Amino acid sequence: MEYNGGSVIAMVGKDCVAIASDLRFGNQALGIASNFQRIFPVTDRTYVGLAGLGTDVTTLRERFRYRVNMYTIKEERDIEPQTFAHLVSSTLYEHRFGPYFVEPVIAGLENTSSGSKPFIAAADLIGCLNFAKDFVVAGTASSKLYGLAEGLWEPDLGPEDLFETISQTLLNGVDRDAFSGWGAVVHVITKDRVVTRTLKGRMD
Amino acid sequence: MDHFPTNWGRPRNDMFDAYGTYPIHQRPDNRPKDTFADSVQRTQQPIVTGTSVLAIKFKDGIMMAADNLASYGSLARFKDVQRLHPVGRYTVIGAGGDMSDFQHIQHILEEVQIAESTQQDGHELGPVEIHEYMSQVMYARRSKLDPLWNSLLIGGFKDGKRFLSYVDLLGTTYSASTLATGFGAYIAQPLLRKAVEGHEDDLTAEQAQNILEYCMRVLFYRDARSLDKYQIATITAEGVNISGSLKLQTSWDFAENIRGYGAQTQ
Amino acid sequence: MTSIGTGYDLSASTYSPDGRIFQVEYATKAVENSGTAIGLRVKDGIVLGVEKLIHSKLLVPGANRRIQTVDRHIGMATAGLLADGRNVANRARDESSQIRGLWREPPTVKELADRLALYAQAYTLYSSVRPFGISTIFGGVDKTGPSLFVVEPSGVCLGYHGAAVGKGRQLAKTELEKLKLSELSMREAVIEAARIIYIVHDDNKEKEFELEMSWAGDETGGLHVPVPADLLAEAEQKAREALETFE
Amino acid sequence: MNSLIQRFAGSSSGIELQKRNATVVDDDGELSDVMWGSMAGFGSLAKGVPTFTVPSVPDPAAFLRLHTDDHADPSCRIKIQHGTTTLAFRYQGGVIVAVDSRATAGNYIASGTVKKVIEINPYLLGTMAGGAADCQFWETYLGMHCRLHELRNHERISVSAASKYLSNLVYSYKGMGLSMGTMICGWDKTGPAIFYVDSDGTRLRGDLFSVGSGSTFAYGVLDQGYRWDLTDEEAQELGRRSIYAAGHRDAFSGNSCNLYHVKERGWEFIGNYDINKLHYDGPGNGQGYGYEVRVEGKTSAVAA
Amino acid sequence: MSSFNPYTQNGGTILAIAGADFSVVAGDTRQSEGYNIQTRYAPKVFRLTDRAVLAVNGFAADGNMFVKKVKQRLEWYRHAHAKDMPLRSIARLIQTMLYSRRFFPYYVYNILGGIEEDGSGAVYSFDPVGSYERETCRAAGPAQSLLQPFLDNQIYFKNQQPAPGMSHPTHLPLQAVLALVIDSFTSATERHIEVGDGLEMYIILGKGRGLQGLEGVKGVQELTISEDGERIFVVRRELKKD
Amino acid sequence: MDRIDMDRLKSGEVNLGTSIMAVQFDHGVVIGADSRTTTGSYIANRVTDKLTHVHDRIYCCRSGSAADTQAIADIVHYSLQLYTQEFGAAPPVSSAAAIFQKLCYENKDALSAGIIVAGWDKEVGPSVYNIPVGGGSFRQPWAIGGSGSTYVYGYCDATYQEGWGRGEAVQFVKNTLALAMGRDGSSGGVIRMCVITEDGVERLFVPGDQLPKFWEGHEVLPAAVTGANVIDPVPMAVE
Repeated sequence: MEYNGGSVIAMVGKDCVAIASDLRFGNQALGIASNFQRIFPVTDRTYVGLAGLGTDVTTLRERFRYRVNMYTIKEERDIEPQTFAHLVSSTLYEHRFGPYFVEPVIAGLENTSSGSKPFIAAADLIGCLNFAKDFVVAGTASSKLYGLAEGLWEPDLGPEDLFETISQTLLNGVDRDAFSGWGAVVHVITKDRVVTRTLKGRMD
Repeated sequence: MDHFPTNWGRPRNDMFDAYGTYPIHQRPDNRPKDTFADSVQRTQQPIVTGTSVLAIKFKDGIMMAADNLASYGSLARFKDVQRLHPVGRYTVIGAGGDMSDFQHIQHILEEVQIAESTQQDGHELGPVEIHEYMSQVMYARRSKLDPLWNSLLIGGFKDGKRFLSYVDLLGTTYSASTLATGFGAYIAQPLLRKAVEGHEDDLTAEQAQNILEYCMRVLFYRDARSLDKYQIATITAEGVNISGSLKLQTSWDFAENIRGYGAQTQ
Repeated sequence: MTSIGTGYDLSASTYSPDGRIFQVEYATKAVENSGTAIGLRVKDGIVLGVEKLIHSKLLVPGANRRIQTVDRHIGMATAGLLADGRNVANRARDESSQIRGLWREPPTVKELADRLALYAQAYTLYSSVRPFGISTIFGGVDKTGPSLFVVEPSGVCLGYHGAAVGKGRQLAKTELEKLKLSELSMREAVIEAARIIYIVHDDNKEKEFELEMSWAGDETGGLHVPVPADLLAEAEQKAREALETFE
Repeated sequence: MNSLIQRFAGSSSGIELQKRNATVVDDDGELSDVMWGSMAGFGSLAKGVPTFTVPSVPDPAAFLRLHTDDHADPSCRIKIQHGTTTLAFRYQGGVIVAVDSRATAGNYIASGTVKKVIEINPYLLGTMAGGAADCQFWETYLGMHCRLHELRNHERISVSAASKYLSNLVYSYKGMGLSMGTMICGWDKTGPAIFYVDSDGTRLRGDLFSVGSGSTFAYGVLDQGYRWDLTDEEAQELGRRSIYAAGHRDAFSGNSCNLYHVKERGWEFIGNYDINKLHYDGPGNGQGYGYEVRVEGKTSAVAA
Repeated sequence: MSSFNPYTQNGGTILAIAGADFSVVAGDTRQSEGYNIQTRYAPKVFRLTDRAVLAVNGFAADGNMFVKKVKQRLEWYRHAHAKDMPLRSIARLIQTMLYSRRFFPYYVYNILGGIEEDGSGAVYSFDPVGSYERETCRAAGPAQSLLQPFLDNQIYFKNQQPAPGMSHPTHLPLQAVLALVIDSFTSATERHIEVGDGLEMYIILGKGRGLQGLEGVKGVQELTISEDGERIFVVRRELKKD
Repeated sequence: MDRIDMDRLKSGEVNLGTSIMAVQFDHGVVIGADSRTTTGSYIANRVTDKLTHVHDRIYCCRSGSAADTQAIADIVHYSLQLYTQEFGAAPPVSSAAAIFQKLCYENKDALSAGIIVAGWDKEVGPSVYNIPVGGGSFRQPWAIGGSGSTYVYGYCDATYQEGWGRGEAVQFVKNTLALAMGRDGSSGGVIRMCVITEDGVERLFVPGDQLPKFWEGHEVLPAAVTGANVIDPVPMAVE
């Protein structure tokens, strides 16, 4: 986890979810790039963030894309975030004894009969899922993010408040982590659209 | 100087010395040494050991329990050992861990008490003083890396006040209304907390004894180094009373009809 | 004393030509100036009694005790320099604790007194030190039963049934000899001891005194403790009565 | 007490021994009178030789490593703070000392406000890399001895002598586990001077040093911009720019840059600069140092 | 050969925040070893003088012994100088005491809070071998990485832009600080197993400062000894016990 | 902590892998021991005397390192002589045990010694003290020690009764040791016993071929194997 660094967080709001990560790609202490993408869209309203080893992030992203596409072709519908979470889990568990060094975070809006419902989940590197009702974190800054989120998050935040909360949580969290930082990106997913913003973070 | 920061602040690893210039072992050592200094290994391991001690507060004072076993590895070697030791008129000290160290502790406490009594100023050591003294002794010994390998519970009643506290081989201390050492910390402590917390001032001696007996029984069922013969110490305004050996009533009848480990029925 | 002033008395490490060590004899004088201390070894225990002279009315009653506890079961009474008594008491406690540590059993009174005698004797050997100006009565009960020993400034240590040191020792000894010590109980011994102290005290020459008494034996469960206040009061009462008949 | 008496009086030779080994001991060594005084704990130093408790094991350094080396054993209990970039260089106008302010324990940034320049006295500065406590303690101690030197000799200690003193001091603890890499900077009769001293006992005189995990980045900037005849402004800018470079690229350096300038009449604190602000805006309100900031809109590279 | 390990970790977390003319030092009261809660009440925060409070965290036996020794040295200082040692001197004292065990460290993280001679609130934080720094706020212990970024955000206003024409306050009022401390510990209790049971907050108020900020706070207990100087209070709160 | 590190011997050290025992009866004690001393699996001495006199009425049985236990016994022997001088009386068994314990406890890191102290004194009569490795001291009516003892705890628990006289005690010791020697490879040889009473110390001896007999498995079938397959050797003819 510490080799390339990086952290991801997702939060639930009122009829919306947000997922955010930092942009640093490092080689241990050395910072290499400040534009490393580790959050990827799965469907229009589902995103996955992969914290961990850079090469595994890229590999898994492709694997997930393949499997999601296969699912879409077979089922002729978009994959639901919860279904995707299980897909992530089983993909990771296939490598139980030689795992990918990645902790995924999933955020999306579920289609239910009564409309859309926020969904977030996180998994450990062998696919143990954690369905939370408030927030999930992963990566080198996870303990810091937990502390902050526990203090800043409140239920039923609107999209803009949720954006502010997740941004503050992420920025302040990675500022106390040597291996995360160098800018951040936030996606706020609502019923109608996904707002993506890039944040100027500390560059040290 | 090693310029990589995560190596800083730590002593260098003398197994790795890029320049071969690192004279740790060539440093002249002028400390006084005896012939066998090299083979002196102060940190030992406990050998003849006692298991859990339990103690709770109740209405009139403190009640403590420990079984009579001193084990030698898995051998139940001595079955008539008293692990609850009265110290003066107000205090009982209960010990788990190495019994030879406990005997040593009994000896130094005896010395301390004689020193106190020869002052003839009418002052006697109470549980608070005994605990403070023992915590200093245990901490001093751990700081010499030559610990007294025990977990001690010290309970007492003096000047109308109950006292119950713990100290172990590291010098760690703490107090609570229920305490348990060794295996008891895992098995008996939750039971004791449930039964005692919030009722410290209501429990009668009889109830307290029942709670301890119940926990001793559970421990006997689940601690492989325990014995069904135990003693109870009661410390109240009347002073210290350590019971004779008590025998645990245990139940095994339910086992009679158990067959095999799975599907077997006969 | 024949050799006084001839320079043979300046050091404990010097003999006089007639084979005496004056410093030790002077130390004995210091003892003789002190209030009397007596010890009784009776059937079931020992009793120590001290005539503690009160040199100032300003002193708190009970101050400057001359009977001290050495170990649970052993006490000592001194006659002579008070401060030397304290030193010896501390030494005795150390010795006692050492014996205990070595043999893991309570020291006998004899063992302890022997050791303290060696200690006292060492102070008669060197020019740099002064012999102790005290005689000490050690009393207690041990596995051999009640026992009573006296250590002199010279380092001599002797066992007694009844011992007396200090100013009134002669009279006290005479009185002790009249008693059938081996048949007395501790309680009776307390009464007798108080009586003897009152007898030996010289009202005319001396100031006030305080009677200090302790005992050890069956009555005390083997512990050396002060005589209880009520018994002490009773003993003093009887002593005063006896005094009137005595004269 | 007469020792002969002790020897011959009974069998009590053991008593003294017993007392010495009393069960309850003070493990901070001997108590000294100065502990009562106004020396606030420097009591043990005033005696000349500080005393330390050493664990009673055959190899104390191995003991220390066992309990403080989170590199060999990440679950070790006592985590000592690390991480730094420090630099100092000499030029015609004196000495520029620049450092970052980050301390890390594992990947946690324990502090972003560490003072890594230790003000030994008005003419001497020491920098801090390695064990923070080692540097703080021994450089404070060095300050006391520099003052004693002044009192004894009626003149200020030379940078050379001060650094030699420190070097000898830490050398005497070699192998015990001290860790410090410091630059002692000052101005004495010989002009501006810098000495690099570390806990191995190395002591080097030189014009330009950088110490710490970020030193490679700092050296890059420093070497390329260094001349003897820099103006004061250029020199300060070079120091700042070098620390920024290290703070940017090195995960264990950053937060802010403290800049000092040692001149003939003593050192002067120039300022504290937020590395982040240097990245985006630069030291004044001019051009930011950041690569992305400088090339924004001018590069053909496409953002990912 | 299993060798004896003289250290253990007894959990819990401590926190201190300095205001303009006050400081708050807080700690939870749980003492644990591994998953075993040893006791629900073992104080980690100690009053040293009327204007200095020390919080210790790490190995409890070392911590208690260290506090005992610091108190002893402060007592001696009082005997020699007939006054309490100033805060910054206590800080230096603690450094030298910790450093004297450089090769056999006290496994203790210390935070010292109080009022300086100039009347300002101050917090000093130490590592186990004595490096120290004056700060405005500091969390230490197993949950420090949970608390510290939160404090950065709420006290230093890190990553927050002030409204145009406005600036962030350099010091927060007491009331806000107390609320933050309680929030911090309830958060840490949620996410860290070694934190919980009870919270003790020591509040040191500068000389002549009124009690503003303490009004309406339940269960305030004053611990001040001398009159007309700094005042010191303790407030206790329950935390979750699971 | 599950395994006790019994392997405390220095390399090449002579080991008393042993069976030792002491039993208290109404007016005395019986102590006993086997006679085997080993270095590794080699029997260095098959007729060792492990019953060591430390005072007129106090003996000890030694197990562990031969060198360590001999040194300890010598020191105790000296100390008890000193006691007699100082107190003018024979030392109690408790004090002898106390010195053994002190030595074993204070040097527990350097020593490997498990000792049983037994004897008679006029304060308490007969007594038996067990001082296992580590230096605790435990008074018991009967004590067993050494590597062989682990095989006979059950036998002792089942057999011992209070109020025995000398005859039963001697028989008990003899049987126990024979059983231990039968199962423990490090014990064997002869049984030596001492009966210590107020009147004196009496030595008893059981030769290795006259040990009490217990069940030793079925008799192995007669060895002579005859049959057609056996080819008798044919002498070579020289002509």
